[in-house]
Parts: sequence; structure tokens; C-alpha cells
Amino acid sequence: MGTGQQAPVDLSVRIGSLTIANPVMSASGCFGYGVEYAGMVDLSTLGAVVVKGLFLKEREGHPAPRIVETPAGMINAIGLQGIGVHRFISEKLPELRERRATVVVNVCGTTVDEYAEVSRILSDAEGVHALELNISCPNIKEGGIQFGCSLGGTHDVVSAVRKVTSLPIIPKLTPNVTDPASFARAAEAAGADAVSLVNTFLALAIDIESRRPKISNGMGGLSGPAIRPIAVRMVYECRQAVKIPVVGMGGIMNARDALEFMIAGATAVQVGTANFVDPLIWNTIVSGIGDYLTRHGIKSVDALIGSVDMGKH
Amino acid sequence: MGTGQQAPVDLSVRIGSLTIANPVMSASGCFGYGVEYAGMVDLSTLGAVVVKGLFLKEREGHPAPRIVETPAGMINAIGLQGIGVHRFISEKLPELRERRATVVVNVCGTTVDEYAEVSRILSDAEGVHALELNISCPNIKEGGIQFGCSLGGTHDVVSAVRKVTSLPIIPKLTPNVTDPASFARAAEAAGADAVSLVNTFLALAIDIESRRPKISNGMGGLSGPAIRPIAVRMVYECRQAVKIPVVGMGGIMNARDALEFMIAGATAVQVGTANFVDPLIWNTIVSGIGDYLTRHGIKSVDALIGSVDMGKH
Amino acid sequence: MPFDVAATVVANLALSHDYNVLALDAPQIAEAAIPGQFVMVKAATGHDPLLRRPFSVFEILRDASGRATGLSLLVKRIGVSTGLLYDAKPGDTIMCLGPLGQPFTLVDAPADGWMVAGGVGLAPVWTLAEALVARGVTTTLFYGARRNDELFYLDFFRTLGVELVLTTEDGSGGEQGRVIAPLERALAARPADQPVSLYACGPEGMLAATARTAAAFGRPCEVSVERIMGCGMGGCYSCVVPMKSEGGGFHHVRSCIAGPVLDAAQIVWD
Amino acid sequence: MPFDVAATVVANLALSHDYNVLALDAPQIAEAAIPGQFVMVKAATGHDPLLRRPFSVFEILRDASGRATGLSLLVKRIGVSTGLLYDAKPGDTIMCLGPLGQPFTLVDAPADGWMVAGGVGLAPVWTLAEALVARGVTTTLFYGARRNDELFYLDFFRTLGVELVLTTEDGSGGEQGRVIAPLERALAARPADQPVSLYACGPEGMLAATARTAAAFGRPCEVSVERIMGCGMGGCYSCVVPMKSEGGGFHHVRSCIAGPVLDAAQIVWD
Ligand SMILES: Cc1cc2nc3c(=O)[nH]c(=O)nc-3n(C[C@H](O)[C@H](O)[C@H](O)COP(=O)(O)OP(=O)(O)OC[C@H]3O[C@@H](n4cnc5c(N)ncnc54)[C@H](O)[C@@H]3O)c2cc1C
Ligand SMILES: Cc1cc2nc3c(=O)[nH]c(=O)nc-3n(C[C@H](O)[C@H](O)[C@H](O)COP(=O)(O)OP(=O)(O)OC[C@H]3O[C@@H](n4cnc5c(N)ncnc54)[C@H](O)[C@@H]3O)c2cc1C
Ligand SMILES: Cc1cc2nc3c(=O)[nH]c(=O)nc-3n(C[C@H](O)[C@H](O)[C@H](O)COP(=O)(O)O)c2cc1C
Ligand SMILES: Cc1cc2nc3c(=O)[nH]c(=O)nc-3n(C[C@H](O)[C@H](O)[C@H](O)COP(=O)(O)O)c2cc1C
Ligand code: FES
Ligand code: FES
Repeated sequence: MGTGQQAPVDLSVRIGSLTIANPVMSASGCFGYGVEYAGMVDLSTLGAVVVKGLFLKEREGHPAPRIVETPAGMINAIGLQGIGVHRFISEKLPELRERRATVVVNVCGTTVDEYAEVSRILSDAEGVHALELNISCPNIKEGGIQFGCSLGGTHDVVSAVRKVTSLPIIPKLTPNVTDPASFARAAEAAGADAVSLVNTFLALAIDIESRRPKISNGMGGLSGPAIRPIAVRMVYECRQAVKIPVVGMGGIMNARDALEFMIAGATAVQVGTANFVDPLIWNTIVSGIGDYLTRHGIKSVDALIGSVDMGKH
Repeated sequence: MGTGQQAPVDLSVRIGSLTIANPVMSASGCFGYGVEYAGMVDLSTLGAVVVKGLFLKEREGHPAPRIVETPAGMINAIGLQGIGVHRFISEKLPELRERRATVVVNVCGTTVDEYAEVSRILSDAEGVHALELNISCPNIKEGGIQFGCSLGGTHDVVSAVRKVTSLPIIPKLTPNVTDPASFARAAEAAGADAVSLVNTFLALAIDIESRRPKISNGMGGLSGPAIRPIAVRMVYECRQAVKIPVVGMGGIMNARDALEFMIAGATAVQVGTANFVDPLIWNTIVSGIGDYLTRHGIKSVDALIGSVDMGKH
Repeated sequence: MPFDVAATVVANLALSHDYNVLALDAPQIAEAAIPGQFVMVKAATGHDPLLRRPFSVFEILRDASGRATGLSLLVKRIGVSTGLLYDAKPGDTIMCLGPLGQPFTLVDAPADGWMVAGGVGLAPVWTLAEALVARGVTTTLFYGARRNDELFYLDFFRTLGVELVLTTEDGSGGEQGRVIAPLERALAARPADQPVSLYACGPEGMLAATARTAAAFGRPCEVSVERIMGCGMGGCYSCVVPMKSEGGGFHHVRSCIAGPVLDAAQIVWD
Repeated sequence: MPFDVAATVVANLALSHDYNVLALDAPQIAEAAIPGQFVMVKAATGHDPLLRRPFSVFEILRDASGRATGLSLLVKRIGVSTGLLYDAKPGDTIMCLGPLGQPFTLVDAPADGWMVAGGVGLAPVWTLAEALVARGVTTTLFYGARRNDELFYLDFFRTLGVELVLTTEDGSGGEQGRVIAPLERALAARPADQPVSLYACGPEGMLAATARTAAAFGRPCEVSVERIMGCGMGGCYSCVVPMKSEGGGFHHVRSCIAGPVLDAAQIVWD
């Protein structure tokens, strides 16, 4: 304790074979390809930059309006607009490498084969550090959540990707199920290095004047501080269920919220919606975590992770 | 249309054999036994007063702190403190009758038999108009949600109660499942007159200084405007799945929100958390619904219910 | 019957960097309120923060003719809503519901009324002291704070004729330490045939200590408890206090409608 | 590079019951902003409303020496955040991120610059007009509103030397009807060998009509589009506009970084 108060706190954490300098990552789809923010944010200071979901091919996504604000949250149905894995590698990855970002790619697919193919291509590219498997996007009909809502589908996608890559793989779980922990177990059994959660909650907002949904796709995914208490619960449950690290997210707006997820069981956290509100949030959160550890005399984040005492008051 | 604009709008709706004067009810656990508010609110002006959950016996519930505020929401773990069905009938029901309240009792049980027994006793009491079966409380270990999270359990409770009462029965569904609509179907098949949803979302908030949950029970249930977009989605899904009426709730704060639920498919709505913020909300919502119907020239609420156009923009 | 009033802020006086007194234009509530009652206040528009917060009625504001025009709150800033109340500006509108809850039981002479307040627990003591003095009761206020500059409104109480016994944690004013020490000494010194009633408001630990002390000396004691409250009206069952049941055990009462003033001897203290 | 500034409100001028001009102390942003750019503003503390909202930079405020000291926003109240901006008081702090987005392409004489604005679409026209006039471009503003008393800042444009063509929907000022009618007549009257560039900002229907009209007369036209924006930085993909692709079809561009000013001829209008 005594010395821990003085020494600079080591914020590094491990996700499979990858060690990241601090536990704070951008959430996929909320930070573009990272390069959009390079003028304001030193990308190398993030634990990792998780880029927008990529299929094999380009996709144009849904028409606008794609988002609507709700109390302390927002619903989005972007429809996974993206430039596809090949253009990502040629157009974005070089700049990300140059800026020394730790890059995690959010991998999408409409079939198990597409997940494997995109993962294989990314594994051969220089500068990709881990793969997050998006089996939980509520906004596209084909693929995505159809795997994430079935234990078998989750297992199939993870095993198929496991065969083609030695990069850490992090299946991203949906909160729209009765028992997320069972999906974490299925992912672990299939060879995942970690799981991340939560993706967004399937939600609907209706304009009462037109009696139509407020976003073009009808339903969308709810994110932001509104969902945080449910996400923290699910992260806790998953942490109890598996040995692999859990990457937690859902409504993190500041260091306190990030610490809450870590205490619940998250080895690392992702920040999505909050980046829209405050693009300079990264330093605030990372330094806030450091200050907290120093103030409490905790030498490494490991001692914090999952340390919640659920015993009755 | 022409005349609809002038004539007073008929706000009455039917739930099984019960016709209520307007579609706005208090949500169970958020309005005490109704009598607490009789000094401020004319209880006969609510569509129905849904009283706090009742077991056969008295219960003291969990120790304080029992609630914590979260962004645009709150978590509660009251633990179903209540006076039991007998004291309710002798101490509260007479005043509710006298004040001409339409009374719906939220029925709890730790066993199928207890649900049936409480329901039978209430059916014999004068002034109980319908029974809401609470198979979805996330805050007690025994009973409740263990029935609401299994299709068989839902069916068993509803059929058992169906055998002992001719009152309308309204099983209350949990949102903590992958597919609430399948539970609505199970309830319908077992003889329910309606379903109500959502009960609260299982949630956790941690105090980062003490690293303990902020409420004594650990986890609790999230309510309030934060959850509204998810609840609206679930009400829409249930409306698509069953023919019996759906009673919608979750974060309704004003007439606009109530109308959103009705357009999504709710025949009636319940208001919980908002009553804490504004105990005079009842008249605001009921008259707001009337104004909207008048403004749009809609003659009865039936024309509104489930009228959302989910076609793409 | 409580009123819900869209109250205009008429003044906001900062007493320190975390204490302020907020004056609200709410004549109906002020007219009806009796000592120990509270109001539920919504500090923000919008849904974050969502719920109202409970505050004791501090002063009753009156016009020249003595008619109640409003009330003030003594607020200690500890979080988001109290922060908004600290920053409130004259002209702002704040929803205010009240008066709520059970008041103090006022004793009559020859009994003395001894009030025990810690920190912001001073809030309900203003109206209580006024009411006791008006009945001709001899009053003492045992009042503790962190520092001397957080002992507020001493002149008011002196002018009213309340005897003051002051303590501070850092010794910068009054006696150093907690308020329980001089209270114990005073109780010990008081002859058994001279009745005295205790009234306490402050942190939970101080209330428990006061209750224990009162019981030890066989004196009646009422405490105003503070629980996190969702509604203030008996609707949510969030604010419970365990009370002794006949024949042992306990039962939970809602402190918003059975309290906040409760008989200290009936509470099951941890 | 955009700056994120905790900007102090220095003035708030109500123009009508739903229009106001909010002056913000944000010198870095004001110094860097060029015509057509916007800022993302967070009107509330707390999480409701949660997201920032986009607003064009209206005026650049300058001190006596001409140095930029801040900027103003022309705001039309339509919902919760614009309501908060309408009610903002001098001294309040508002987070302001900018300058953001692609500006207008400024023409040079002998081309004329014709600006088309509907309602609050006037906002980006102030700096655009200043910049065009500074380059010696002859300018006309076709400006439509609901009523005469919603045609704001006419004297400013007159003083600058901008020719004004005004319309109102109710005929209470200028010509009755939409601004497209006089625009069409003016384009029809202009000889083909006299170049003119169009700049439009306003409701989507007006932009589409302006784009159609410009295309019909073979004139270049830039429009400033308004989409619901989550971030303003290219991070969320919420603000897309369908643009014509080579070889047919369309692709979505993010109007916050590829726009808000876009070539009208490239947009796929519904
Ligand atoms: C009957 C009653 C009368 C009161 N009178 C006064 C008064 O006159 N002046 C005054 O300043 N305060 C009074 N309080 C306490 C006041 O209600 C809380 O300080 C306030 O609710 C905190 O709100 P916040 O949004 O600033 O804090 P939050 O941000 O909500 O919470 C900050 C911290 O305070 C705790 N907290 C929140 N609410 C309460 C509560 N009701 N009691 C105890 N801890 C709480 C939270 O758990 C959290 O740890 C009274 C409370 C009650 C029950
Ligand atoms: C680049 C750009 C520049 C703009 N410049 C100005 C300006 O200078 N002055 C000005 O008054 N307004 C401007 N707007 C529009 C302004 O951003 C919206 O009016 C504002 O976001 C509404 O916020 P609110 O919270 O008041 O409304 P909300 O309560 O969020 O919404 C009210 C209604 O407005 C719709 N709406 C919300 N945001 C937008 C949006 N961005 N565009 C269109 N409709 C929306 C909603 O769907 C809803 O129906 C600009 C928009 C963009 C994209
Ligand atoms: C606009 C938007 C786009 C998103 N796109 C993706 C995506 O492409 N892939 C993915 O796995 N998650 C996506 N998400 C989900 C986020 O990564 C994150 O799981 C969710 O928003 C919860 O975190 P937050 O509350 O911090 O935003 C998106 C979220 C938003 C708001
Ligand atoms: C304090 C509190 C107590 C509750 N108690 C009950 C209960 O006894 N029985 C029940 O079925 N639901 C109970 N609920 C759930 C509500 O009835 C309702 O389903 C939920 O709060 C969502 O609605 P709202 O967002 O309008 O509050 C309770 C909710 C709260 C906030
Ligand atoms: S605060 Fe709701 S019952 Fe007491
Ligand atoms: S507003 Fe987020 S990408 Fe344009």
C-alpha cells in the first residue's frame, strides 16, 4: 500500500495473448475507423481502437434517419454501413499503423464462412491486434444476431474463426437474451480469448403524430447511460461464468462508470455513445482510473477486476 | 371524422370481461395500496388502481437502501414488502370500494398453489375487479420470476389461477427473456384475459468506493424512462403474437409516452416510476390522450391501438 | 393534504462552499407545514436526475402581516440534485410537494425541550425551536458540526432564547468532539424529577447514539430519520425503518408517512 | 482541427417567441471557422438530453481590433435542446465543439453569388455573404419565411450590399409564396454567358427544389443539408446522404465530414 500510493500505476491488462496499455477501448461503430478522430485524439493513448463492423464487401446501410435520442440514451440502426475488409486494409490500416494504434477489428458476416473469411484476411494484414466478432448486431436481418441468439450459432462462428487465426478473438454478445452468461460459456468452450458485452438492446421509438418508427429501419439498438445498470449486471454474470476476460460496455460516460464495470468483472471496457458527447473523453477516463487506483493504493488493475462484494449490506 | 372532432371522446377499453373508463392504470408497487394517494388523487378517475404485490402472508421485504437512481431510471429491490391478502381485504379494500376505485390486485406466490390460493381469496372479496399475476418480480429468490422465465411455469400459474376465478387475469411478463412474445402466447393458451409488461429489468449498480452494490439486496429491477424504448418494442412484439389485450408499461412519463405504447399495441397502460416524480400525473395523461384523439379525429381508442405503420420510411 | 407547487426561487444564499439556503415561493405549503415535516423537490427539468429529493422545511417565510409566503430549505451539497439546488438562481422554477410526513410531538412546560442537531440536521430545528419557545418551553440546542464556520444561524437561536451547546470535530468552535458528550453530561446532571424531551436530527450514527443515551437516562426521544426516498407519499416502500414488533422481531414502516419523526425507543438500531 | 470549448454565454437575444441568437465566448473556434461550417453544442448538463446538437456558425463576433472573440448561433426552437438554448442565460456554460465540416466553395467575380435561405436556413448565410462580398462578388439573397416578422437581419444584408428578394408564406412581407418562384424567374432572366453560383440552406423540400431549378438552368449549386447528427465528427454514421455513384446507383456519405455543404447535382434527391 505505502509504495503503491507513490509509484505510477500500471494500467495494462491482458486479453489473450494481447497486452494493452490501459483498459479503455473505443466501442465499435462509435469511433468510425479511428482515423476520423486522429486530429483531436492521440490514437496510441487508447487501450485499443475498435473499428466499425466490417463485412467482406462494402455496404451502404439503412437510409437516414438512423438515430433517435431517448431518455439518457439513443437508438441506432445504421445497418452496418462499411467499406469492407479490403478497402479497410488499404485505406485505413496504414494510417492506424502509423499512429501506433492498437487495432481491434469488429468482424461481421452473414454466414459462418464470411466470418472466417474476413478474419483470415485480417489475420494476414499488418497492424490488426485482435478480432471482435459481431454476432449481436440487432440492426441487420441476415447474420449477426441470428448467431448471437443461439448457443449453437455462437459456438459455430467462434470455432470457425478460431481455425483461421491466432489473433485474440472476442465474440461480442447480445444483451437480448435470457442468460448472456450461457453465451459466454459457449464462446469460451469454442476457443474465444475473451467476450465483450453488451451490444445494444433491441428497441423501438414511435413518432405519435405519423404513427411510424422514428428511424427508417423501424427498430434499432439502444445504447447510452440508460442501459448501464443492465449491462453492469450482465458483465457481472458473465464474469462469474467464465475464466476468460470480459470486456464490458454499455453507457460508460466517465471514469466512475468504467470502474463500476471493472469492479463488476470487466478486464477492459469500451466506450461508445459517450464519445459522441465528448470526443476528448479518453484521457479523462484513463487518468480517472489511474487516480482512483492511486487513491485506493491499488497497484494494478487486476486487483480491482471483479472485486465487487455482493454480500448483503 | 367531422363529428369525432366535436363529440367527447370515449376513452373506455376492455380487458376481458372488465371495461375500464380510460386506459391509464397505476403500476403495481408504485402507488402503494392506492389509499396513500386518496388525499391528492380521485382514485375513481384512474382506469384502474393496481395495488402492490400481495402474498398470502405479510412480508417485511429487504432492508434499506432499497432504491438507487440511475440515468433516467431507478433500480429497486423492495422485496415485495406487503400486508398479505387478508389484511389487504380487511384494511384497504373497504376504502378503495368507498372511493369507487377499479381495483386490480397484483398477485404473488412462491408456489403455484399460493398464486391460486391468493387468487381464490381475492375472487371472493367485494371490490376486486381483476388479478394481475406477478410472475416477473426480479427481486425475490423464491417464486415470481422462476415462473415468469419458463414457458411451462407461466402456463402452470395461469391455468391454476384460471381454475379458481372468473375475474379477468393478467399475467405480468418479465422483459428479462429473449422472446417475451412466446410468454404472451403461453399465457394466452393457458386462459389469460390479457398480459401486462414490462416488469423491471434485472440490473446492478455498484458504489465504487465501497465496491458493494448500492442497494441492500445486490441486484434489483430497473424502471423509468431509460427502459421505455425496449418496453415499447416488447409490447409491439406481444401485440403481434396474441389476440388478447396487452397492457403496456415501462417509463411512461406523459401522454405522449402513453400514446406511443398504445400505438405500438397496448390496449391500456400502467404508470409506475412517473408517479413518484409527479403524483398528479393521472389527469395529465388521461386528458392528454383525449386531446390527441380529438385533434386527430379518432373516435375511440380502439382505432389507435396497434396502429403503428412499421413499413420502411 | 399535500400540495404540489411550481415554486419560484426567491433567494439563494450561499452559507459556505457546500451549504446554501434556498427560499421558495410556496405559500400553501408554508401555511400548512408543521415542525418536522418535509417537502419533495425536483431540482432538474428533464429525466436526469429523475426523482425528487426530500428536504426538511427550514424557515417559514412570512410577510409583514405574519402571513406565510414561502419556505426555505437548508441544503448541504452532496450530489447531483443538491448541486443543482446550490446553483439555483432567483426566478428559477422548482417543483415542490408538501408538506409531508409526521411532525415532532411538542412537549409542554414544565418539561424542557432539548434539541440535538448534527450538520445539516439543523434544518428541522428552526421551526421546532420556534414552536417550543412559543409554548413557553425552555429549550437547549446541542449542535455539532465539522468546523466553527459550519455552525450556522447561532444568532437566530440566541435571540429566540434557545440555550446553545456547541461542538466541532476540529475544535475550532465550542467543545471539541461530538455533540453526544455534552448531551450525556447534561442528562447526567439533570434531576430525574425534572422532565425533558429530546429531539434529534442528523447523521444516522448521531441519531443512534442519541437514542441510546436517551434510553440510558430514561428520557423520551424523537428522531427525524433520513432514508433514500423515492416518492415521499407512501407509494414506493423505499424508505423503510425497522421498528420493534410486539412480541419481538421487527416490522418495516415507511418513514415518509410513519415518519420522518419516529420514537427513538421503537426503532431497531443496527 | 476542431476545438472543444466550455463556452460562456455572453448574450442571448430573443428575436421572436421561437427564434433567438446566442452569443458564445469561443475565440479559437471563431478564429478558425469558415463559411458553411458548424459546431456541435451540448445544451444540458446531465444525460437528458444526452447528445449534442449541430448548429451553423451564424456571426463571427470580433473585438475593436477585428480579432475573433466568439461566435453566435441563430436558433429556432423546435425541441428540447433548442428550448434550452432559447432559455440560456448570460454566464451559463455550454460545451461547443468546432469548427466542423466542409465549407461553401466561394466563387470569384465575374460570377455572381446567389444565396437561397428558408427560415433558420439563414444561419450560414451571414458569414457566406460577408466572404463573398469581401471577394468583390455581386450577391443576391433569396430569403423566405413564414411571416414578415420572421425575416431577420435585413438591414445587415442591405448594409453589406446584398440584394434582397424576400418572400413570406402568408404574404405579410415580400412576395407571397415560396422563395423558389422569384429564384426561377431570376435564373430565367439571366443570360447564359453571365455566370452565377447558387448556395442554398433551409428545409429539405426547399433544397431539393433549388437543386432541381439550378440543374434546369445549368447553374452550379451547393446546398447545406441537415441530417440528425450523433457526433459531427464522422464517428457514428448517422448523418448520411445518398450521393450518385459512378456507373449508377448511390453511396452514402457522412454529411458531417463530407458536408454539410454538398454539390446539389451529386445528391440523390428522393
Ligand atoms: C426526510 C428527509 C429530510 C431531509 N432534509 C434535508 C435537509 O433539510 N437538507 C439537506 O441538505 N438534506 C436533507 N436530506 C437529505 C437529502 O435528501 C439528500 O442529501 C439528497 O437527497 C441527496 O440528493 P443528491 O441528488 O444531491 O445526491 P445523490 O447524487 O442522489 O446521492 C449522493 C449520495 O447521497 C446518498 N443519498 C441520496 N439520497 C439520500 C437520502 N435521502 N438520505 C441519505 N443519503 C442519501 C446517495 O446514496 C449517494 O451516496 C433529507 C432527507 C430526508 C429523508
Ligand atoms: C449542419 C447542421 C446545421 C444546423 N444549423 C442550425 C442552425 O443554425 N440553427 C438551428 O436552429 N438549427 C440548425 N440545425 C438544426 C438543429 O440541429 C435541430 O433543430 C436541433 O438538433 C433540434 O434539437 P432539439 O433537441 O431542439 O430537438 P429534438 O427534441 O431533438 O427534436 C425535435 C424534432 O426535430 C427533429 N430533429 C432533431 N435533430 C434534427 C436535425 N439535426 N435536423 C433535422 N431535424 C432534426 C427530430 O427528429 C424531432 O422531430 C442544423 C442542423 C444541421 C445538421
Ligand atoms: C451508432 C452506433 C453504431 C454501432 N455500430 C456497431 C458496430 O458496427 N458493431 C458493433 O459490434 N457494435 C456497434 N455498436 C454498439 C456499440 O459498440 C456498443 O456495444 C453499444 O453502443 C453500447 O455501448 P455505449 O452505451 O457505450 O454506446 C454501435 C453503437 C452505436 C451507438
Ligand atoms: C419501487 C417499485 C416497486 C415495484 N413493485 C412491484 C410489485 O409489487 N409488483 C409488480 O408486478 N411490479 C412492481 N414494480 C414494477 C412496476 O409495476 C412496473 O412494471 C415497472 O416499474 C415499469 O414501469 P415504470 O417504468 O412506469 O415504473 C415495481 C416497481 C418499482 C419502481
Ligand atoms: S419514499 Fe416512497 S414509500 Fe416512502
Ligand atoms: S454525425 Fe456522426 S458520422 Fe456524421
